[in-house]
Amino acid sequence: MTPSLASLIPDLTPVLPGLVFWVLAGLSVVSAVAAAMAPKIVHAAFGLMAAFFGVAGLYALLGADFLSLTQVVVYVGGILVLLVFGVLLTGRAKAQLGLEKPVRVGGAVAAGTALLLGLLLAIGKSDLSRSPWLSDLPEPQGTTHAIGRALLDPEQYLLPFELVSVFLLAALVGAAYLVRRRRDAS
Amino acid sequence: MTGFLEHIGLMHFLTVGAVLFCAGIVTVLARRNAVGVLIGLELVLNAANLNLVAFDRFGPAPLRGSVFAIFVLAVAAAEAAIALAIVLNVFDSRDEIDVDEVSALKG
Amino acid sequence: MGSNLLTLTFLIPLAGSLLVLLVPKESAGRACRWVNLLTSLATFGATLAVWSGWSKHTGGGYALVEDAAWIKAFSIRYHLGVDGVSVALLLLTSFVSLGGSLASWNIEKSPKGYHSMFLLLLGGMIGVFMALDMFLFYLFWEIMLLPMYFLIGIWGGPRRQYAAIKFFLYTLAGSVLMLAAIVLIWIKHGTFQIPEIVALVKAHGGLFGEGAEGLRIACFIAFFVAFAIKVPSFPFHTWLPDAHVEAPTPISMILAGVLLKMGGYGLIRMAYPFFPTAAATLGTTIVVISLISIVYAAFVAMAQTDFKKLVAYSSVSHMGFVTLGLASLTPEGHNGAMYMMLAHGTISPMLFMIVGVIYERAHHRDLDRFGGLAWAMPTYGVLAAFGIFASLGLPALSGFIAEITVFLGSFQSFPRLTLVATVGMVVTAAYYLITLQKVYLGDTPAVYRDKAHYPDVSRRELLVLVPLAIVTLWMGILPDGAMSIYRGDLEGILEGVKAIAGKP
Amino acid sequence: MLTLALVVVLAPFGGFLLQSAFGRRLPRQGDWLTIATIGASFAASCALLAKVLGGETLDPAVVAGARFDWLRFGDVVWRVGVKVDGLTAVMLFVVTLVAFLVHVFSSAYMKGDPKYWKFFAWLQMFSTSMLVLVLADNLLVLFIGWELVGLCSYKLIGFWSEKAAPGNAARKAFITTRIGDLGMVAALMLVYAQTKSFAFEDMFRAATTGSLDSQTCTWASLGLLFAAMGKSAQFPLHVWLPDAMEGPTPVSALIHAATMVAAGVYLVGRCYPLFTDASLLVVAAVGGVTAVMAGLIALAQDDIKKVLAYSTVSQLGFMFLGLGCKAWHAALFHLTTHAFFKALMFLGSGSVIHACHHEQDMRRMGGLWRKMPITGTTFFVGVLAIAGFPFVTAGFYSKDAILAGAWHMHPALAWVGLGAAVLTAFYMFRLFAMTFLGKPKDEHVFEHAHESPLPMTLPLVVLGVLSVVAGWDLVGWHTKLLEPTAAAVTSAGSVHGHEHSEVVMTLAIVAGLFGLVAGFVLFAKTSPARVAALKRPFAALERAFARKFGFDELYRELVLRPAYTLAKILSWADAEGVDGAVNGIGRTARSASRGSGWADAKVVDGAVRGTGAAVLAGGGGLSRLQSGRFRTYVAAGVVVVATVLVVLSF
Amino acid sequence: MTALGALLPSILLTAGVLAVLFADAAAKGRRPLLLPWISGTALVAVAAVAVAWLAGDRLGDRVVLGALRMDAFTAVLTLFCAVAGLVSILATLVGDGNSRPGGEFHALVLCAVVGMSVLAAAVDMVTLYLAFELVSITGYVLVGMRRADRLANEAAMKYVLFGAVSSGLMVYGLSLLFGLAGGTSLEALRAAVVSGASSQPVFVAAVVLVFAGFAFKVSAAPFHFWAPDVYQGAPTAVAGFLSVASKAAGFAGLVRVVLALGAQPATAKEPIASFLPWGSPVAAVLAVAAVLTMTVGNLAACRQKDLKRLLAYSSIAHAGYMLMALAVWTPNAMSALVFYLVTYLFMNLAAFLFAGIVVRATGSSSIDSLHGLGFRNPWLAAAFTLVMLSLTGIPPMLGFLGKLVLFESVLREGWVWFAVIGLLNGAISLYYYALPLRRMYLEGVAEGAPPVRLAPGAAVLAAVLVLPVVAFFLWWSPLADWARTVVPSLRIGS
Repeated sequence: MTPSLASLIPDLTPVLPGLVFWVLAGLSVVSAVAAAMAPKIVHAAFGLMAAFFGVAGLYALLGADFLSLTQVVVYVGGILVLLVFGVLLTGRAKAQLGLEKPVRVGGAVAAGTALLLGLLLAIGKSDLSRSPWLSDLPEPQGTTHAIGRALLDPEQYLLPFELVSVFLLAALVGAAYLVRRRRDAS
Repeated sequence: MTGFLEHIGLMHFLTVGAVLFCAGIVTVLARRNAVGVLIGLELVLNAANLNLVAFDRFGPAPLRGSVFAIFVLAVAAAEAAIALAIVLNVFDSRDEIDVDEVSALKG
Repeated sequence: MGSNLLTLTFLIPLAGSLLVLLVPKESAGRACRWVNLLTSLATFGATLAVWSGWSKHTGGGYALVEDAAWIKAFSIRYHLGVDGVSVALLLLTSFVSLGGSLASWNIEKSPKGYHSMFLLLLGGMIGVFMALDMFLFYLFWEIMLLPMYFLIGIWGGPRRQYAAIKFFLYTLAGSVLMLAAIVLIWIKHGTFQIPEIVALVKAHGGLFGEGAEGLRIACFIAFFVAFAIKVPSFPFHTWLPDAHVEAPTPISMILAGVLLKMGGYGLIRMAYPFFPTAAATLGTTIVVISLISIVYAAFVAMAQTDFKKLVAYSSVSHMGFVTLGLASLTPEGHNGAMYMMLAHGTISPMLFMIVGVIYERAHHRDLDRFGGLAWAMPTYGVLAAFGIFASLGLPALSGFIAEITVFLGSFQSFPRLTLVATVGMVVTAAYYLITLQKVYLGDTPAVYRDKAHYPDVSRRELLVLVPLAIVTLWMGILPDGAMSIYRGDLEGILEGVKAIAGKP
Repeated sequence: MLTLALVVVLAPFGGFLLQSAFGRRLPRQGDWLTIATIGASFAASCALLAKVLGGETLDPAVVAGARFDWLRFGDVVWRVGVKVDGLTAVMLFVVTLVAFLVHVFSSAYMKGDPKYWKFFAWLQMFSTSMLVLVLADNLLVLFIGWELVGLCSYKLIGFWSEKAAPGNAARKAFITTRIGDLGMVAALMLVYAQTKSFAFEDMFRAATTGSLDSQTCTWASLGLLFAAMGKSAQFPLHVWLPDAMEGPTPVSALIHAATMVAAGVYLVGRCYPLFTDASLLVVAAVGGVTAVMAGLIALAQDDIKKVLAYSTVSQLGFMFLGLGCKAWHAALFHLTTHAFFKALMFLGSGSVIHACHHEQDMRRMGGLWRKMPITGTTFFVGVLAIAGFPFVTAGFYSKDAILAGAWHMHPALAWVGLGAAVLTAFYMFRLFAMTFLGKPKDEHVFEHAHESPLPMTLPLVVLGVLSVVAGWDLVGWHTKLLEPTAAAVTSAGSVHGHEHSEVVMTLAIVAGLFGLVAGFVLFAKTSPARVAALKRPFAALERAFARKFGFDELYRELVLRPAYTLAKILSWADAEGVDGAVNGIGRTARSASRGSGWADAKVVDGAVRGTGAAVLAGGGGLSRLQSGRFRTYVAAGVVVVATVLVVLSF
Repeated sequence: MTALGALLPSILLTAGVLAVLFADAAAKGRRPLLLPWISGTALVAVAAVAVAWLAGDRLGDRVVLGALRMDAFTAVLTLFCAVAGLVSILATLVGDGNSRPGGEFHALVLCAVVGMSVLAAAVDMVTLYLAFELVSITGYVLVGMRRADRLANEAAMKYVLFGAVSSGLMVYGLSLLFGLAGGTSLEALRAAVVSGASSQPVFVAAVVLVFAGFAFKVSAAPFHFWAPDVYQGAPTAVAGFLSVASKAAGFAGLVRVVLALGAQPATAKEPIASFLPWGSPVAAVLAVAAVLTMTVGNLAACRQKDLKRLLAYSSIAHAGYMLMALAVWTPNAMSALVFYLVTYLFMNLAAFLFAGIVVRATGSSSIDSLHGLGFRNPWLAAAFTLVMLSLTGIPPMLGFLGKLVLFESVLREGWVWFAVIGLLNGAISLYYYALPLRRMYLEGVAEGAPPVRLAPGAAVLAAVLVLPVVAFFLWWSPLADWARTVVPSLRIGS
């Protein structure tokens, strides 16, 4: 590749992280709004997928490499698939129509914006905003090793780790029970 | 001009988080299909996770936010499963999952 | 002082109430009537013993005191005691209840339930008059509510449910306010004992220390409202006509005879002695309320077509005298108010019995459909006339003495306002005579003439009415007999209140 | 002396108890028992009279002993006892005598009545309460007697209460007197507030020594006057007396001639020291007005008993006039004489009615003298006495004394008195002429008339003699009796004993004679047709008199109707308003505008229901919010969170 | 207290879960009475451990495994939830819904109790959230247990959707708190709050959002809407379990969080009658929520025609009273809260048990089905009346004591108006508590109505629950003193 091509592209390295952030943020926000407003439920599901990818990207940007990977695997691979299955299984449902009557959507949007306004004001006014810039922060190291140690360190998160096992067991048993074909006449 | 590009701070992430959160709430309120509500729910949980990771990165303590996010993720998965099971049950018993139609219990 | 006569007195009815439940099913009707009667008699005997015990007690303060720690966490004590005022009201309670148990002779609908509730009510009432610990007082006050709700609710007339819930809600709302005041006093002074609190008031010239006049007035209003609902005075009286119209006869007798006196007793025992300064400042308002009760209720009574409702409104009117007398803070006023409680406590049960007698025969209480009963049932006519004239305030009967003494007392403190109250006397005379004429005089419609359906008053009914008449006559001619029981203690309380209230 | 007084009271009381208990089963239904007891009481009062005449008065020691503590309040003690002085002796004598004669008269008059025994029982009770009233030594016991008398008059007027009219009349009497009693209660309160005692001595001592200031005295005395007006049926509280004629005639004789109505005069007489000049003026005014008004009304009445009733009202007016003009002695003397001849005439009319089978309308009678000579003559004596026929009759002396007192006070009052005297003479003779003289107007009535049996005519004769003798100062009885009490009672009052000013006497004689002659000319001599012609111009006036100046209608419109409507409104308000206080003004206004009568559907019944309605309305609102739809649930939650966020962050 | 010792209850319960599942699989449909026995023994064991902790003083209130604070308060709550679980299981055998539930039911109940005991002890945000969610999802499934029943499905759907959204709000709030505190442990959060973080607007936003989650759990207004529909749709025993156990656990969690957030208790304590102590946002939110919840609960209950919905609104009202104690936030108020929770346990479980029995006997849960019960089964009716009156707060009954202690602590702080509103709310509640009485007694009995028979087992259970409601009055002071000992260990405000 001739350097000219490289030189054609302006040296973006200093600006690269910012650019990446705005792209990813834009992606997430747009797809979230799409998920909310899409007339058909399937489109909403795809919007959600795009949002998941956007957020995974942001995690990577924030140096949480393990988490962005898990996000892609669990959320997109697991939960999204689950939701799509849900949509397909209930496809025959009469109420395939997507959105609510306009006046209700309007109300929902109004409530949402009010909530957003309140949150942004609260966050803006508090001194969180005086934190250092991303670029000034030290380089992030790999997090997987640290997370692994944290999960099993009795002083840190060993208990939640054990608890989540009971949690998943309960969820498993419950979900299986609910959808089992009526084997018994209960 | 390029200033807003370089200087990405915690505020930016929190703002995105807040927008995602509100989008999730709007989805929950606007969608008639029960699965739509679940979608909204996922968005809200994602927003929370984003906040956690952002604070983790900008905050002093190492990696506490990410661990919390992982657990939230696990919980979200389980919850989605349970919710979907129940929605399917409702679908079985009355052939529709429109949140507004399902209102026999009231008063 | 170790005698536990007082505990015995209120345990007898409670024991009787349980005993009635154990009566075998098939002979339920007859057996529990007798159990009820015997228990009431025993209770009456016990109150007489209390009276003699009290009279032998020398020295001031309360007699036959029983005091034992009960709930240390809240310094609540099982503290019973009687003074002149309580003895007089105890005697009235057991006497009227005796009449009541006789009057409930032919209750058919699940008699076991009825008689056990009746005795539970009696136990509660007696407990109220002897409790010296405010928590115990509140406990008895509430215990009494439950049986009353069921007695009106189950054995009452067509709109009994509405009347029962109305009665329960009114009294409960009032007593909830009282509870708040009691707890506030306990928080500020750490004691529930009435004598201790009165001593505190005497020592510091008022509870809650300096500068808390606002709270004192608020607490007084809380107490006053709770008791005014019971009295009942003007704004809170609307439950009484419904409760009376729907309650069966014996229960109306007890409701009018005893339950209304609890309001007055509460005012004498707790409201006035605890907050003398507040009582003085609110004196005029209370008098105005009493006047409205007297005159307003008398006018409303005039427009009634239901005999029992008329007597109920006349009770409201007469009980207005009690609050009037107490508010005047004069010896005549206080004695008159107490005397009105005793007088009304004997006259109104008699009137309700009279209404009951004709209701049992005619199954309706519409004044316009009656006529000439005096000729159809002569003795009944005479007793009814006696009751009506007693309630009218005819001299040589107890009503008159009470009214005159209250008037004399309240005139000294509120001359012009008392003159308004005298109008009540004329209106009372008017509506009672109109009733007498509508029901007992004039020509007798054929239906009331046949002896089979309308026999003259039976021996049992006489056994209820005549003792009440005799007491009314005795209290009318020789009032000092009854008054001497409570005069000493009542005036002692009044002196205490006046000393602090600064009344001349 | 004290025992005598007690016998006077307790004898009839014993009679009442025995009669009401065993009356029905006694032979002749116990009338002899009651006559005996009232006779004993009469004898005792005669003995008492003799003692007092002999100058013997109750020595204070005995009197104090007789008192007993009735009620005690703190340091105040209410003592109750007996008081006997000249005034009491006279009153006792009059009351017991008339009562005794009425008992004898009723034994014949009421024969055959189903409740014969009950009549005598209540007569006894009436006598007892009247005697208690007279013997009381303090205002409270007097008030007790006062109310008991009211009760007995209620029972006796409403004796035949199977019929509606007597019942209504009795109720009217009781309530009107009860209104009067308010005055008494007010007086009681006023006096007690200052002197803390009811005994007459303490009261009068306080009044004279000034510890009772004149302002209180005036108000107290006006209260007493108001009560007296009620009981003695003075204007404006006189409406009940004519209706009271519904009662049996002996009752009218006893109650509405001699005793009960006289109680008012006695009360004012007994409490005279309390009366200041201002209140005396009011007494005189009331007396005067009533005397004239009643006279005019009596003129137009056709029922024999109603005429007598109005004449009583007029005579009482006379007595109040006398009291008002400080002629205390004359008024009470007239009271006693009036008792005799008015009782005579009532009993006379009783025997006439008895003879004509309960016919009371004078227009159907006439020429009865020939058929009933004794009743006729005694009645004639009564008419002369009341008209004040000079020198012979007692009426003349007492009326003259009052007119003298009035003249002394103020000539105008005397002229009012004279006018009343003329009217009295005129309507009295009209009554006599229409009943006893002239041609019988109704053959059937005349045919049937016969002289009454002995027990009815004997009392007439006795009363006839008395109404003549009482006037003569035989044994100077009334001067000896009334003088000391008068002195004791009135302060430096200018009380004229018995002195006549010649001018007044002549005027009185002329007035009396003129009335009689006019009556004679108009009613005995001229034919009824001419009388009718003469009356025509006064027809409108006569109709007004006949309808008693429309007082009954006036009261019905001014007092009774508003009272009933007020009661109805308040009763509706109680069921709706106070009870439904919480349910908002709108609804009550709307239902009120739709013709309020509480009969319309009970919109909200009762405060609990009112509060209940509010609670249910609140609950209703909430349950609408609980729409069952998931969306509303979340929306509500989110909205609240959003608003809190927005609010808190500002 | 070793780490293992602290986890003993959870270990026992999880062992119970596994045992139940294996037994159910082994039995292959032949459902002996083995399952209730297993879950019963597990719960009794846990209760025994809790009692041992309480009796012995080995608690030493140390933080174990960085997340659990084993103090007296936790012991009490664990005992509380174990007992509630046990009663609910027994009630299901007796009440409506399928009386022979499968292994899954027992497993889920045990998991729920695990969640509750951990929630009561959690001092770390993550553990708190996890335990909170565990209790919720077991709740969702238990409500939807009767798969064929339309109403149960609808109730479950509403419950899961509403619950998920509320917990979503809570997590977002927690994330903001994490930002402020810089760590996930509540201790760190307390340190941040003490050093002035509470003045930040974002703190207030976080508090409100976190409170949304807990409001859902304890069914406080404005997040109470799910309760009536869910209680009506779910089997009565499950509804009872939710109304008592999960609510108590919710309160425990709330106490832990408020312990951290409300570091400075309501400082601005005007002497008397200050209605809204704006001292700290936490107290303000709680006070407003308390009044709102009480009024909503009482007002809406008056119009109810269905017994279970009525009990739902009554439990909302009682949540309002308990929130009052939290809003006042004094050691006295905390012991009053514990005391009230105990009284609430007995009353409410008894009420739902009776409701279950009635629904099973008459087939419908409407109040009219109680018609003439007073004459058809006097003992049941009498017990039901006592419980109803106790819920109203009529003396000699237990409920009155709870209210008295509660209002005493509120009045002691001088919040007179607050107490008066509470007391009047109590008085209004008589109206709807008396509705069943009216149907049972005051309307006489229809001749044909079949007598309602009470199964012996149900009778025993009922007696166990009703006895303290009535007899508790006699030894009231021991409980009051004991409740007072629990509170210091909470180390409030130090």
